[in-house]
Amino acid sequence: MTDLFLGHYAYWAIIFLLILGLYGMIFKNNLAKKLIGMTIFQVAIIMFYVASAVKWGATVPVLDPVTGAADAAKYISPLQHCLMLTAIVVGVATSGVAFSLVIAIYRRYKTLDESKLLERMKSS
Amino acid sequence: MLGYKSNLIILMVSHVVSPFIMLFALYVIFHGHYSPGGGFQGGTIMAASLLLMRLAAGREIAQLQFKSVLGTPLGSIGVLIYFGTGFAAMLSGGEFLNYRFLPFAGFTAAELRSLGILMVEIGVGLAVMAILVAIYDDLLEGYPND
Amino acid sequence: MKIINGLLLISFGALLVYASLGLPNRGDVDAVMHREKSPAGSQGASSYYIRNADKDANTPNMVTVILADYRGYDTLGEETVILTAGLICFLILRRKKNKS
Amino acid sequence: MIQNSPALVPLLLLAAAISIPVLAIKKTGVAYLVAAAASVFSVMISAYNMFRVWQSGPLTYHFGGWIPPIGIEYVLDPLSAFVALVVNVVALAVLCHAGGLKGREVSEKSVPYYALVLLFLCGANGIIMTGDLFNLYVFLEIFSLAGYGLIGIGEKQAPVAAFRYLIMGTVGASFYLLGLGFLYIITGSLNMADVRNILPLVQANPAVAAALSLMVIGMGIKMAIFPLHGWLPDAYTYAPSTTSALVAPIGTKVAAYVIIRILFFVFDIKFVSHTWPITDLIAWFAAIGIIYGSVMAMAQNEMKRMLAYSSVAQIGYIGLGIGLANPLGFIGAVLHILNHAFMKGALFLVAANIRKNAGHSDISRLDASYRKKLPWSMAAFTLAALSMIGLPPTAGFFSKWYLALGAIDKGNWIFLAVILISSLLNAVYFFRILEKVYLVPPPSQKAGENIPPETTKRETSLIGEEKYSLLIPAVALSVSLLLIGLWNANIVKGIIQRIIPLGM
Repeated sequence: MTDLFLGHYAYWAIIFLLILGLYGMIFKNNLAKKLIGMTIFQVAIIMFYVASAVKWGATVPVLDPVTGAADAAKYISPLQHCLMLTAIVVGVATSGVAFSLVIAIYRRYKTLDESKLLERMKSS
Repeated sequence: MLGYKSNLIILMVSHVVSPFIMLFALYVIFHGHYSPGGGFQGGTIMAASLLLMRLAAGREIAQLQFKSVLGTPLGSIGVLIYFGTGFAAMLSGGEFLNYRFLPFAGFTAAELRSLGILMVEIGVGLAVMAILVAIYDDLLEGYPND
Repeated sequence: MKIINGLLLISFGALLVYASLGLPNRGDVDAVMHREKSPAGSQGASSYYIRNADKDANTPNMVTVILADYRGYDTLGEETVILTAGLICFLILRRKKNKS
Repeated sequence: MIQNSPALVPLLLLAAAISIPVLAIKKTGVAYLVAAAASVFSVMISAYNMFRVWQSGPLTYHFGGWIPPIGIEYVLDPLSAFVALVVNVVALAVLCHAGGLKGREVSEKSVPYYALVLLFLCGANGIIMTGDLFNLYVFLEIFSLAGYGLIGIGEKQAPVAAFRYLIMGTVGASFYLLGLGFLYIITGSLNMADVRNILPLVQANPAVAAALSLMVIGMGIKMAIFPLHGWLPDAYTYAPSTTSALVAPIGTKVAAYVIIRILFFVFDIKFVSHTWPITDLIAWFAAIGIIYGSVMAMAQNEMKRMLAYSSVAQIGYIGLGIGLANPLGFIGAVLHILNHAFMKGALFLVAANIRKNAGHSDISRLDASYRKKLPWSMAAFTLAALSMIGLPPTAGFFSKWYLALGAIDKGNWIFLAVILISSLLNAVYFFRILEKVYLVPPPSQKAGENIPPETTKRETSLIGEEKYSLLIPAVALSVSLLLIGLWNANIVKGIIQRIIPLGM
């Protein structure tokens, strides 16, 4: 039981973050808050990948001339870090696009509140 | 522009700090082979230095440093560097992005790959820097100030 | 509607917790993804990268080698993503020149 | 260069897209030319790829020369080559049409607009051809980001629609990424073929089922399968005409293709239909979606909106074919990807023509004068509508035929009833338009002020005031529907039967 907990508590914390982000996206009325939820969600996924790359007793994936490269257990898995570099940039790009859309919406309707927005969309 | 007021101290500090940030960005890009770092990280830091000047001196003055018009074309050029590196390898007989086939004489395969990685990282750094600044400029320009 | 959304959220969490029970312990060196050979006998990618990155590309930083060489096409795609974002901001927000 | 041909289409589109901002820095007109040329070449190359695959079997391409579990590979089997060809042909038609529109709705921003169109296509091609699960995510992001941008440039309400699409689409892509994370931890590989080999050995793990569910839900959002379709109607309605005609046929089909890939080519058919029966779930939701989309389409007054809801219904057909998980259903689904891409392309192009001519696309304001003004467009519309309804010589009939056979094969009569009822509903909402166009007399001259003056002026010209570039793509797409219908046996025998996944 303790073993299970120690091996998984990081995943569970990340699952909490994922739910938090999804909650923000579904339940919040303000578009900017939805965006915050989206960012939390994406960052939680990045943390999930990075958390899974860990090996106990291993070092960062930069070749240490003393350790050598013969034993793969001496370095944490570099693949997830590389994938997440990509995912981070994707996240930045998405939030940039989202902000530009939010600004375009605000420019046209002068509000970011979803219910007000729907009203103004109908009236125009 | 959003009640912007010039503040001498901020301006001076940014003036002093900005070149050092740029230098550090170059270090991060070029030292990516040996320590954590590389194109993205360096490009972001470079963009941070440019954005610092935009925040401190105002967008109009900061145009002297980096024109907003340049953003998208420069980003394109950055991607083109990456693409061109891969394509050069493809033209000289290998697969796309197979740096071993890069047309430089007198290098071993591993060295060619190292060189290819460097070229690619420079392209990435350029693109990330230019696009981040361009996004910032566009977001600012689109701000509903009327 | 709110109740349905709440239930969906809870079931999402439950699914993830259920899935997480199947994951190997964090930091376990013997986890499948860290092995030399996958269960089907193919080369395990992660350990291959660790052992051969410096040999293949003369570069000690394994993440850089994966990023730009082994999986370089991903990085090209991902640079394209950020270029796309720049183009979209340009498309949506930049106003006509004669107006401003 | 020949051995590089599998990778050439996405690379060509990418190169064209990134060179547009540089080339068009002085003259903005260059942008369209580059886009059109790239599209023509992409059709040629993908046709060549299709030919090569048809002759010599699946092709693989290893980026950077690294063998698959290490590097990224492209896999061109008959399925991916076929879907790529369909996507590129539809895109070429839409781009020809866009030349006729002269970017009316995107005014001065044609440079980023056409660059984004090319990036959208590049993303679609990359998704279709890739054999690597993470590479798929990256290209999915290019594809969907470009889609958000292309939609967000439209009418006044467009940014709101695009924002909603962005939130839902990002959730979808993130779900996919999360599922991929679970899958990677369990299998230690990102390559589709490799994962397929490893999965049977680790299938008992609960994380595998969760990964499958997350990936399918994520792609289901992109595909707009019934309960996840919320973003689609607004997005298609408020987007510019070119975007609607591009995103509607391509966007959802690519996601459907990914679902097919994941369900049948990464996971095992037994696993997805028995151990963790997600295909049944897909089939039931798809069946509800077929009815729901058709009913909603009947209630709409705006043509683009009606077509959007009809898309929800048609996506349901594809989902149903996937969910049946038997060979006939699979054939129906793949054939419907082809048919629906062509039908929706033609219909949205006609909608664009109507919008350009009349300035609106309200169904209630249509009348027989539109048939006189736009005879060819209306003929194309009629043909495509008949195909949507599923009348025999047209293509739409055959995909429904295979789906019905699949439903019978599965012994599920409810699905059969759904297919038949929805055909009737389709007939109702399309004949509503056809009736107006062919039977309702135009309003007398008193109501003439409704018609913009520019359109009344040239009423005497031979083919109406349509330009050839506006006309030919729509007509060509709908005529090809007839041809697909006639040659459907060849397509099914020559291509689709070769790709029925193992064990189905």
